[in-house]
Amino acid sequence: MILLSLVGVFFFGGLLAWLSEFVDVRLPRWVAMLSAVICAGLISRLVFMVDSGGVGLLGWVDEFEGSWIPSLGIDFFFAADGLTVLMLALTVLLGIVSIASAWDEIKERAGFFYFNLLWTLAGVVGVFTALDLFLFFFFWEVMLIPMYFIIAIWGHENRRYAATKFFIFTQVTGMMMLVSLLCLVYFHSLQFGEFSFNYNDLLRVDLPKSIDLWVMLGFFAAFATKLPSVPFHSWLPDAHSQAPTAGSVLLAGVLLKTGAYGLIRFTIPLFPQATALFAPIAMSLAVISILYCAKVALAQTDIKRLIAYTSVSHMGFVLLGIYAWNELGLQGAVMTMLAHGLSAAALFMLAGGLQHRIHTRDMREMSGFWIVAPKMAVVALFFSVAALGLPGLGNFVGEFLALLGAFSVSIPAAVIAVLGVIFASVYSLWVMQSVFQGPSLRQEGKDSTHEALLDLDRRELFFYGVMMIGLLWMGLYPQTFLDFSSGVIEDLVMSDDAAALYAREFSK
Amino acid sequence: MDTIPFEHGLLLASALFALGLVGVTTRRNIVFVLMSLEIMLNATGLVFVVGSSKWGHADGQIMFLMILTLAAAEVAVGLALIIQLYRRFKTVDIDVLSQLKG
Amino acid sequence: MFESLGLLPTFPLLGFLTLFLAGGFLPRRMIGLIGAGSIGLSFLVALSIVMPFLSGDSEEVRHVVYTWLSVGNFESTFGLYLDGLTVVMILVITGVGFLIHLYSTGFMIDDPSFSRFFAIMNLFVASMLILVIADNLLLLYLGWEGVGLCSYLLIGFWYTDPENGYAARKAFVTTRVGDTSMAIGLFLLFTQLGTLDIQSLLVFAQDRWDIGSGFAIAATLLLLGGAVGKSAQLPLQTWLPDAMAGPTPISALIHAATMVTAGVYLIARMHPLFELAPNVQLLVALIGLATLLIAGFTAMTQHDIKRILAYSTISQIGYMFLGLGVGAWSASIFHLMTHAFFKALLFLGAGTVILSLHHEHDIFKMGGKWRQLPVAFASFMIGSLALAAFPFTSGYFSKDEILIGALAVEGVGLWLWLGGVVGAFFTGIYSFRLVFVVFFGESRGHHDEGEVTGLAMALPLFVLMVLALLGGFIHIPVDNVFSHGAALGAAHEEHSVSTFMHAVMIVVPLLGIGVSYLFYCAGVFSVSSLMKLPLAKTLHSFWYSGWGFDCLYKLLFISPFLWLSKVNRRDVVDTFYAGIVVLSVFGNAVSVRSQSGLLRWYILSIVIGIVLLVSLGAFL
Amino acid sequence: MSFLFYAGGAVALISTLFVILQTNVVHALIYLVLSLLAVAVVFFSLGAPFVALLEAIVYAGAIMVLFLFVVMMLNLGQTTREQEKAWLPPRVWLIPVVLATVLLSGLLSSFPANSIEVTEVGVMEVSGLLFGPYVLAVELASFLLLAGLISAYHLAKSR
Repeated sequence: MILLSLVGVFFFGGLLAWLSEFVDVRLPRWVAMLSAVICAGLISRLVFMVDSGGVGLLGWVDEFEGSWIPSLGIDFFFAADGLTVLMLALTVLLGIVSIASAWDEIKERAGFFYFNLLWTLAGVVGVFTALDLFLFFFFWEVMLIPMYFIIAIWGHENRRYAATKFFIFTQVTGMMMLVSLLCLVYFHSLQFGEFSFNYNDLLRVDLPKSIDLWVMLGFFAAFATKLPSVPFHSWLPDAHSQAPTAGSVLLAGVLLKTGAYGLIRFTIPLFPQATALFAPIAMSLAVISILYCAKVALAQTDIKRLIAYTSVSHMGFVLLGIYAWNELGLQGAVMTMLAHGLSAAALFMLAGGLQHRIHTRDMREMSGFWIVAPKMAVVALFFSVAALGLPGLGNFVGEFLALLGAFSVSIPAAVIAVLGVIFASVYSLWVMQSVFQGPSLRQEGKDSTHEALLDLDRRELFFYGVMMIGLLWMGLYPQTFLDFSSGVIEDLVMSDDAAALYAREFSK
Repeated sequence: MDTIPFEHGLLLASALFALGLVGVTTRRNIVFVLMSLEIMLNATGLVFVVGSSKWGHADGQIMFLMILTLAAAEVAVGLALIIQLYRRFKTVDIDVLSQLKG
Repeated sequence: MFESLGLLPTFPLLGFLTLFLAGGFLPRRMIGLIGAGSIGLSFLVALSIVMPFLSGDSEEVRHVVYTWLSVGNFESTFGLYLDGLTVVMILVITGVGFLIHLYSTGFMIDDPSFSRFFAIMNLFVASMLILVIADNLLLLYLGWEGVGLCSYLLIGFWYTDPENGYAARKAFVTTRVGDTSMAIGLFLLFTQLGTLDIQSLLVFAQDRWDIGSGFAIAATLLLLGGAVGKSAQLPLQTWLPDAMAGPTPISALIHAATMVTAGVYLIARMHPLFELAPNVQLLVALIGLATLLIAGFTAMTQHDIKRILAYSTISQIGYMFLGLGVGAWSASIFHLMTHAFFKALLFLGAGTVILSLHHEHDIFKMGGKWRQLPVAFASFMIGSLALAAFPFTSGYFSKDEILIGALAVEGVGLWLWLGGVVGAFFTGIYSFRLVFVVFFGESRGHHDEGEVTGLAMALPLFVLMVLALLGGFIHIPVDNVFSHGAALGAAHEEHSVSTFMHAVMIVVPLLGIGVSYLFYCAGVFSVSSLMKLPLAKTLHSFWYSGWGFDCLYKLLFISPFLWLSKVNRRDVVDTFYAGIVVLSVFGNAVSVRSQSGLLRWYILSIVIGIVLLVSLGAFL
Repeated sequence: MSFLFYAGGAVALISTLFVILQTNVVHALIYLVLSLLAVAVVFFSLGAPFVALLEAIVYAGAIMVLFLFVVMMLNLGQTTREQEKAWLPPRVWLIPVVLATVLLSGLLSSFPANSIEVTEVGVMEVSGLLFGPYVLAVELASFLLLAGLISAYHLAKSR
C-alpha cells in the first residue's frame, strides 16, 4: 500500500500544487515540499521494513497488486525490494533538493512548474516500483512528458531545441522498448497460453535464439539512452544546459538512474543469454563513454554542459559494473548511482546558482570567485573532488567496486576505464581553477556584473550540507547502503545461469 | 432466356470506369470532373448489378440503390460547391482552386 | 594501550573539522593553537604508543576500528597496524609535522587565509597518518589520495595567481597517473590473491607465487608506478619543482619530509612482494640511480632557492629508491628519517630567508647574508652538511648504509655504488653552492632587512638542527620488519666493503664541497668563464630545464591531449543525429512541394496508387 | 437478350467516350444522359428491370437535370468552349490514358471466365430485402440524402 500511496501523493500533490496557484502564487512550492516530505516519511517506513528482512529477487519488501485490464494480463503490480528502496530514497531526497533549488528561481507559472516536477517524481517512483511491464512502460512515459515541459517552458535560451531533442531521443527508444515488450508478451502467450505483463511471469519466457538478442536490444536501447551511454548520449548535454536548475537536478540525479535500474531489473534478468553475448559490446560502450565524454567535457566552456558530459562519463562506470554482472560490479554500480546522484545534483545546483547570480554559464567569464564567495567555493571543491573519485567519498566506493568487478571479468576493459579517473581529475580541477581560483575580476575592477555574486545563504548551505554528509556517509560507511541491495544482488547473480555463461563468454 | 458471358459484363463496367478515370484526370473544368465521377460511380453500380444477376440475388441491386443514393447526395453537394466556387472565383478551372496547399 | 592508535589521526581530523567549520570566527592565536596543538597531541599519542612498543618485545599490533566495505568476498576494514616501520613513520610525521606546524604559526601569521592553511595542514597530517597505519591497501589508498588532495590544495594555496593553480593541478594530475597504476595493481592483487589486507596478502603472495612469476612482476610494476608518482621519481618527477609554488612550510612538510616519501614507504611495506620480482627490484634501483643523478645535475644549475631544494629532495629520494632496489630496506627508511630532519631544516631555513627578504627567491640576489640572518645561516650550514653527508652528521650514516647495501648486490652492485658516489659528489657541490652564494661573498641586494624570527619559528629550527646533526645515532626499530633482508645484507657486508671504499665515501662529498668552494666562494674558478664554452652552455641550459622532461611531456601528452579535446569540442556523435535532422528537414521540403493544391495532381497520384495496387494484385 | 446487352453496352461506351472528349458542357451532358440510358438498357438485359427503371428515372432523369440546371445557371458560353480547347492539348491525354489502359488490362486479367444465366430478379425480391435485412441501410441512405440536402442548401446559399 505504501508504494501506491507514494505515487498517489505525488500525483495528487501535483494537481493540488497547480490549483493552489490560483489561491496564492507562493503556495505551490509549499504544497510541493509538503508532498515530498510526506513521501519521505512513507519511505522511511519502507526502510525499516527492509531492515526486518524479506529482501530477495522475488521476496518483495512490500507489494500491491490490483487488477487493471485482466483480459490482457495487465495489473497494477507495484513491488519493492532493497534496491528499490535505495532508489526511492534517492528520488525523494533529490526531489526535496530540487524543490528547494527552484524555491526562488521559478517565479513564472509556479503552479504548473511544481505540477510538472511532482508528476516527474511520480513517474520516477512508478518506474522504480512498477513490476507489471505495461505499468512500467506507462510510468516510463509519464516521467518523460512533464520533464519535457519543465525544459521547454522554464529553460534557458535554447530550450525548445533541447526539450524536443530530449523528447525524441527518449520517445524513439521508448518505442523500441515497447516493441520488445510486446514481443516478449506474445511469446509468453505462445508458451503459457495467456497474456501477461507480470514481471514474474515474463521471467519464465524462453525466447527463440534467433530473436532473443534483438528483443533484448530494444530494452537496452531505451535504458542506454536514459543512462546515457555513447552513442545515445547527445541529448543530455543540451537538456542539462538548457533545463532550469531543478530540472537538471532531477535529470542528473534521478532520471538517469532509471536507465541503470532498468538494466539491472529488466534487461539482464529477462534476457540472460542475450546479455551474456552482448556483454563485451556493452562493456566496450561503457569504456568508450567514460573516456570519450571525459575528453569532450574538457573542451567545454559552458559549465553546465561540462558537468553534463562528466555525468555521461560517470554513468559509464555504472554500465561497466552492471555488465560485469558479479556482486562487486553490481554493488559498485548501485553505489555509483547513489553517489553520482548526489554529487551531480549538487554540481548542477552550483552551476545553476552561479547562473542565477551572474547570468552566464560561460566559464571564460568567470574567475576568482573564491574571494567573493568562499563558502560556495568550498562546497564546489567538495563536490568536485567527490566527482573525481577521492577515497572517503561515495563516488570512490562505487567506482572502485565497479572497476574491481569489471577487472575480474575483463582486464582490458577495467584498465582502460581506470584512465577515466585521470581525466576526471583533469576536468574537475579545471572547473575549480577557472571558476573559483585565479584573479578576481571584481578586485581588478574589470567586471561589474560579478558585483552581484552573493555567497550561499542558509537554505542553500543546509541542502548542500545534507548532500555532503550523504556522500561522506557513503564513502566512510558504505555498508549501510550496500546491505540494502546486497540481498537483491546476491539473488540476481545467483539466480541466473548468466554467471556461468559469462565465464564461458569471457574465457574465449 | 439466354446467357451472357460474365466477363463481358465486367469488361463493360471496367471500360466505363477507365473512361471515367481518364475524364477525371484530364479535364480542368470542374463540371466535367464531376460528370466523369458520375460515370465511374455508375460503372461500379454496373458491377453490382452484373453480380446480382450472376448469382440471381437481389443484394447486388440493393447495393446499386445505395450507390444511387450516394450519387444523388454527392451530386447535390458537389453542384452546390461548384456554384459557390464560381461565385467566388468566377471560374470553373480546378487548377485555380489551389488554396489548400500548405 | 594500542587502541589509542585510532586517536593518532583523530586529533588532526578534529583540528581540521574545527577550523573548517569555525575557522572564520576564531582569533588567529586560537587558530594557531588548534592547528599546531592537534598535531602536538597526536605526537604525544604517538609517543605513548611507541614507548611500550619499544620497551616490549616489538611485536606487531593490529586494531580494527570497523569494517569499511564488505561485498561478496571482498572485505576491507578501517584497520590499523603497527610495527617497527610504522613507528618510524608516525614519529617522523607527527614529530617533524608538529615542528613545522609550530613554525607555520609564525610564518603564516600575516596571511589572510590563516585558518584555511591550518585546516588543510591538519587534514594532511591525518591522511598521512592513515596512510602509514593502514592495515590494508584500500585504506592506504585513501590516505594516499587524501595527501594528494591536500598537496593540491596547499600548492595552490595562493590561488589568485593562475601559475600556482597550474602547478597544483600539474602535481595532482601527475601523481594521479601513478595512483591509477597503483589502483590497477590493487585490482590485480585482489583478483589474484583474494584480499587487500597487507599482511595476509604478503603471506599469500609468498605462498602462491614463485620468484620472478608474471603476476609478481605485474603487481610490483603497478605498485611501483604509484610510488614513482608520489615520490617524484623518474619518469613522473616533473611536478615536484613546480610544487614549490606553495608556502614554504608546505614544501618542508609535504614535499620534503612526509608525502613524497610515501612511495618509499609503500615499497618498503610491500618489500616481500618486491623480493618475488628481482627484476622489478633492480628497476627500482636503476630508477633511483637515474633520478638521483639527473636531479643532482639539475640542482646545480637552478637559481630559485626552493627549486634547488626541490631537486635535491628528488635526488635524495632517488637514494632511498636505490636503497630499496638493492634490498637495503632499513637503510632506506633510515635515510627517509634523516632526510626528513635535514630537509625540513633546510626548507624552514629557506622560509626564514625568503620571509626576511620579502619573498625573494633568487639566490643570486642575496649573498653575504650570514651576519644578517644568523639563525637561517646556522640551519643551512647544518642542513647542508647533513645533506652532503659530512662525516658523522645524520645524512652520512644513512647514505653510507645505502651505498654499502648497493655494493652487496651481485653483478651491477659496483656500478650502482659508483653512481651513488658520483651523486654524492654533486650533492656536495649543489648544497654548498647554495650556502656559499646566499650566505658568503658580497651582498647583492636586500641589505637592510633583518631576520624575521620569533620563538615559534626559531624553536623548530633549533630542534631540527640537533636532529640533523645527531639523528644518525638513532637506531630505528625496523629489524623485525626486514629481518631476513637485513640478515642477507649483513652477510654480504663482511667481505665486500673494504676500507678504501669507506674512505671514498667520506672523501667524495668533501671533494664536492671543495669544488663548490673554489667556484662560489674563493672565486678560483668562475662559472661565467666556464659558460663561454658552448658545450657547457648547452649542458647548462639542458640541465636547467630539468633535462627537458617538461618539454618532452608537453610535446608527447599535453599538446596532443589539448589538440584532441579542441578538435572535437562539438561532440562528433551529435553530428550523426544532426544528420538525421537535416535529412528529415530535407524530406519535409520535398514532400511539401508535392502538396501543390492542384486537384488533378492529387487525383493523378491517387490513380497511380490504385493502378499500382491493382496491377500488383493482378500480375503478381 | 444478349443482343440488348451488347447494343446497350456499345452505345454506353461510345457516348461515354464523347462525354469526356466534348468541349461543350451541354453537349457532354446530353451524351451522359444517353450513356446512362444505355446502361439502363444493359440492366434490363441482365434481368434487373427495377434498377433499370431507377437508373433511367433517377440518374438520367433527376440527377442529370440537376446538372443541366446548374450549367445553365453558370451560363458557360462560347468563351468557355475556347478555353476548354486550350486546356486539352493532346499531351495531357497521354498519362491518364496509359494509366487507364494499365488498370483495365490489370482488371481484365483477373476476370473469371464464366457465364450468366439471366434470370429476372424483380421488384418483389428487391423490396423484400430492402425492407427486411437492409432496413437499417435504407434509413442511413435517407439520412445521407437529408444531409446532402441540407449541406447543398447551405453551400449554395448566396451571402
